[in-house]
Amino acid sequence: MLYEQKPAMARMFFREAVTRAVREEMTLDPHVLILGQDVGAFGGSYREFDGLYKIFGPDRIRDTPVAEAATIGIAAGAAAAGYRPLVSITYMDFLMLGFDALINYAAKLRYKTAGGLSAPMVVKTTAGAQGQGVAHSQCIEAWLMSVPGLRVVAPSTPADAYGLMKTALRCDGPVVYIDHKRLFPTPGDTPVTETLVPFGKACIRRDGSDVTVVSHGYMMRVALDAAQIVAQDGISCDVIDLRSLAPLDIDTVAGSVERTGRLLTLEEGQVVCGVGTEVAIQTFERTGPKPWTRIGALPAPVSSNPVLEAACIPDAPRVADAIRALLAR
Amino acid sequence: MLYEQKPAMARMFFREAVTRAVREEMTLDPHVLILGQDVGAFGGSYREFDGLYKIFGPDRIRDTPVAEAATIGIAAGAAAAGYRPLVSITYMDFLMLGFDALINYAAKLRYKTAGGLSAPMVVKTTAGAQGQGVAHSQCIEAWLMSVPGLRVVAPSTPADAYGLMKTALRCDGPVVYIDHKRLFPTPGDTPVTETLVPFGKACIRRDGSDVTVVSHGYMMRVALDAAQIVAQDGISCDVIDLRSLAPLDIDTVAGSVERTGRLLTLEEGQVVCGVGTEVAIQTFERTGPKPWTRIGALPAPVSSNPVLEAACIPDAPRVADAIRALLAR
Amino acid sequence: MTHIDPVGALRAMLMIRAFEDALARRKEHGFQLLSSGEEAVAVGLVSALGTGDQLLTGGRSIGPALARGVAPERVMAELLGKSGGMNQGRAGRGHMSDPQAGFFGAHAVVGGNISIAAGVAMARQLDGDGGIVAILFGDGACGAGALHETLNMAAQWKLPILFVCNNNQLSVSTARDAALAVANLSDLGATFGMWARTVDGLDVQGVAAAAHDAVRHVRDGLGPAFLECTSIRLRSHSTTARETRSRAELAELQTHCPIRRHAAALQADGTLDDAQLEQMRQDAATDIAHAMAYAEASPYPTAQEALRHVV
Amino acid sequence: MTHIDPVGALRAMLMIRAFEDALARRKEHGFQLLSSGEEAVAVGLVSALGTGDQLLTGGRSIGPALARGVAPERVMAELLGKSGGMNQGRAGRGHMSDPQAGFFGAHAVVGGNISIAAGVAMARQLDGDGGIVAILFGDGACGAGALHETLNMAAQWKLPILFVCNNNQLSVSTARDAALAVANLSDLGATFGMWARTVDGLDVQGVAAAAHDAVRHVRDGLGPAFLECTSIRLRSHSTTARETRSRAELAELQTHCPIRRHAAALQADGTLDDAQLEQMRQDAATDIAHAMAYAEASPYPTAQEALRHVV
Ligand SMILES: Cc1ncc(C[n+]2csc(CCOP(=O)(O)OP(=O)(O)O)c2C)c(N)n1
Ligand SMILES: Cc1ncc(C[n+]2csc(CCOP(=O)(O)OP(=O)(O)O)c2C)c(N)n1
Ligand SMILES: [Mg+2]
Ligand SMILES: [Mg+2]
Repeated sequence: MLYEQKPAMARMFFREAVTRAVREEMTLDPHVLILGQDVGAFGGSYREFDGLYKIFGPDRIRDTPVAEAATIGIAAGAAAAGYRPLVSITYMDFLMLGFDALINYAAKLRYKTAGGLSAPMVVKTTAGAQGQGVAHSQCIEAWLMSVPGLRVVAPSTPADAYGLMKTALRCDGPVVYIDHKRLFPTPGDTPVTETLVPFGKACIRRDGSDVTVVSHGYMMRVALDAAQIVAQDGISCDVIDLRSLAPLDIDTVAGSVERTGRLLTLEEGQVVCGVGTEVAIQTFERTGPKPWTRIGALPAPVSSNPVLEAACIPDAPRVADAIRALLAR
Repeated sequence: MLYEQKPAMARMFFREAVTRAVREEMTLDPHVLILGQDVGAFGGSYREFDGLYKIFGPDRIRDTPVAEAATIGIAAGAAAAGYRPLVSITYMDFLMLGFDALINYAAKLRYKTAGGLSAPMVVKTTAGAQGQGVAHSQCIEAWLMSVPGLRVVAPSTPADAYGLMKTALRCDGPVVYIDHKRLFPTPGDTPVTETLVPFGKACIRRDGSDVTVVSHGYMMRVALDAAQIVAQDGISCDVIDLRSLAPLDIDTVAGSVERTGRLLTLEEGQVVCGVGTEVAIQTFERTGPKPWTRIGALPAPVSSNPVLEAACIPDAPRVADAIRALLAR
Repeated sequence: MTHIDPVGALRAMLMIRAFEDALARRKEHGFQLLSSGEEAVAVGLVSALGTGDQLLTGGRSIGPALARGVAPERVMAELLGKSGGMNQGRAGRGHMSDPQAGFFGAHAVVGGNISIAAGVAMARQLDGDGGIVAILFGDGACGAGALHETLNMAAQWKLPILFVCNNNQLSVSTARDAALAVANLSDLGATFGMWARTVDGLDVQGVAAAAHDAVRHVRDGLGPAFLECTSIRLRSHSTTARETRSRAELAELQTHCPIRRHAAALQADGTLDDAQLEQMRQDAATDIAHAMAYAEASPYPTAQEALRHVV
Repeated sequence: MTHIDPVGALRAMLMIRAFEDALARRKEHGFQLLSSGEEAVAVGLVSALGTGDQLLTGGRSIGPALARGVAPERVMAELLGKSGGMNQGRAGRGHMSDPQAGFFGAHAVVGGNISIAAGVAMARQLDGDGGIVAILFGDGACGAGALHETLNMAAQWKLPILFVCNNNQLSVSTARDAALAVANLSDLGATFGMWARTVDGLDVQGVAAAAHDAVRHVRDGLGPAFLECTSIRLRSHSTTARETRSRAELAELQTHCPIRRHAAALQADGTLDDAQLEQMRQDAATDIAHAMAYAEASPYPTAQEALRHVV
């Protein structure tokens, strides 16, 4: 071919990309189900299931009571018995309520049955701050990364929301799929033809040579904005979107850090025992130690107060400052 | 004085040191309570509350149903209203069931009330493997370290069990106090006079010059055994017991690493986003990067199977090998 | 026997409604969780509580806080994120508290507030000062395991706590009947041998009477009680949430408004004439205007405060 | 009308008892959770289940697994950590499973197994193949919120599940009455409108009869059922746990042993004579000796297997 063939793209909102993935998978596989609060006629808190209830009806899309623990447990049991439930947990903070079923049962099922049973389920939840206060804003994905038997993904674009959700719904074990609340109304291109995004593959969103910036989820937008800001100072950022937190794609990060020689990790959650720290140390195992800065929330709860929330959560100007400081080291 | 005065010591089992601390604090402060499964006449699963029920009775020591969530919630409410409850959660795996009250309420209470209320409570739990299988063996202290508003401690000796428990019971906010199941029957000296162990102070258990070994809880015994083994090869280990995971005493670790130039971190939990990783990177922020090895459980659930459990959990010979390999780098 | 001053009850309900209407007009501070349609529950319940008692709620806490006597200007400032709020603007919607006023606090985790309240009740019991605790939660919370665990422990320990379910028949978009397979929600308490009753939550005097009975039972050391009040939610789940009901349904609901109903009763029995009622409405609006002015004059916290009061 | 072959029931109970006695003599593999005193519950319940059904349990799972027909030698090997176990020795006490045999599995988190079972029941319902699920849990689990959440959802969705509470009146050291403020534990199901009954769990024929009624109800699509069987725990909580009861109490309990009772009834009505009974005991012992021999001959897994079947 004489020219590079680009896949045909359709523009849609992030929430629509989620809907599309779920709709396609529910159409293909009658074993895919949805369970969660207000997922039925209401279409999900972020309208991410809009229209699905009309198509698939109350047997396959079930509104649940406010009962996160049993909902995840029921999903795990149904998964072990041959179904592929998607459980919607409105806020990641409430995922804690279902940790027992997810972590003590689902994540260990394949192991404890010596491969006899497994729990192919997707727990879809939302992370991050958007004015909802101390108990509705947390990012605890780092905890999940450490659980053997769990896979964890967090898209930042509609295309990845679509492709990762599809992969998640075909996965053989439990997956925690994390959207950030602020992403739902963001638009983007998604491939017109069916396209899966594999787990364990990070994606370089911007090429650069001076510093590697690694993030995931909504903070990718902050990372790209910061890269744009420092570009004006002549600083060139390689910006990597992890997409998948477990498994982690350290090859891509290490390859970039080999080129740039510097790393900045950015996340919205706490940096202590955080995603960035793990990425950095696995990277340095390959590359040897490099100058590195980690950025995350301040070590405090996230208030719904607009001033305090903004102070707590990283933003592009602060990330840009940190990049400049890292370059100046 | 012409000679160093050593405090008078009494030899006791770890579990007795816990009992003593709780007994003393309950005697001193009528607001200290105990809540948990089988903590009353039974005296606790590990006899760590032996005899207290006779002294303090059913108002202050309350057997609870199997209801970890409400037990921690009730303790948090009582703490906010002026009491100092100690909640016993038999296995750390089931602490997840009470995460909502602990993390979404207690840890954030001081913040959200602008200092008006706080939840001075101690959640005492046991971590680690001792043949109890996939859902009774986990070590998830690293998750807790990342929660703003929580303090986390994990003694390895009777003296520290005593001193840290006393400090915990006087603390102004929620503390997670972690015993390891294998420690309860271990003996040790505790000071005869009342002695508190402050939070945020690590302790050097063995002086050495070639490598710094950092651990906590039961793995301290493994660390010391490993140090003993490699001493025969002429390798001298500085072995540090963190004792307190939040706050972390990086001064002590960094001071040691400045001297030895090498670090090995050891924990029984997962290394991914783990305690050792956090200790290492905070240390290297001070000392600059140094050769470092992290050791923890294999990335798998911990079976009750004796062969598989032993394979999964670090032991002294493997740690000794890792120390030798680190020295050979 | 009346348990509540009828005119005072109307005044309190009008004040809550005026407060929430004023708040709803402010769009700049995210969403709010309003309690229009549920005023009779808050006001009737609070009439049975004494100064030594504590009230806790779920996220939908404005009406209860105001009924309990928390200063409206401090609530308004709190909800607008201002330093003059009772929690310096950092708790905000769903988390505000004022223990000095007997309002131990809201906690927006559905079901998560219930065991906290039982803990406060345990403290009251140990203090032995006769104080009791009331915990207000929604029908949605009745699906949560935390309720079951707490009901059982409270019954077992005879904690001085009154469980009050404000059953507005909705959890976001989910109808109570679609979520809960129990005949009356108060049956959940009855199973544990508690004093249990279901009343019309649109009738402020009926709620007050039942609440007084329940509080007497609890204060007498006879163990916890469970009072279900069936009410209505006149607004959408939050000020930014999609409304799922039709205009016609909402209009029909308005005819059940507890304030309208109580005002009409007071007019019918000659307690109030039109002018007096109108005056009460205006007084409420004036009070709330003052509260709003206070809140507006109050500054936002500074970014530096983000790290205060953490540990 | 009998629901269970009385001699077969005795044989099954004797086999469980012989199995657990043999296991209790092995000290090398940590502790075990034995079910002596609860055999009638397992055997009576299982008599009502068909091949397409699934049974799930809590940690105390040996009796139920054997009653369900899981091969004793594979259970023994599993409990001793051997590769010949049904889960290659890695599940062990509290976690073993054999779905092919209709034993979907044990899960040792108290209460945590209940919602899993409801999920399996949801799968059965969607499959529409008439299969049902029985979930066995203890009195201790009745304090857990997971039970409440699951009962409600199961009732709401009319899941084909039978909740069976084996109320042995103890959770470790804590007496049922000290932990649970409910008259009958089956009331917890009744609140959600379920078929609910409490029966004597020491009477294998009574358990079987009630289980058959309950299973018919569930299989007919009438929604879940809750069967409470009051039983006794003849041994300490686990083989290494401290016993809290006196020798006299334990001796008294032995007089209620469900096996003794059933055997005596069969002797009294002339079904069995002494010699036949003795022969049945010996047969059970022989079978278990074979199971033990199989388990002993089976190797431990290798350390390398620790990383197999993780993701
Ligand atoms: C544990 C938990 N799950 C989900 C939510 C999200 N949520 C917030 S309010 C609400 C509705 C609760 O309904 P109800 O208890 O009836 O209270 P109402 O909103 O009607 O006042 C839900 C589901 C939450 N806050 N906490
Ligand atoms: C969530 C949870 N909390 C605590 C435990 C510890 N534990 C193991 S068995 C048991 C007793 C449970 O009692 P019951 O449900 O009556 O079962 P039984 O032991 O009598 O068969 C307890 C508390 C556990 N496994 N899971
Ligand atoms: Mg409601
Ligand atoms: Mg029991």
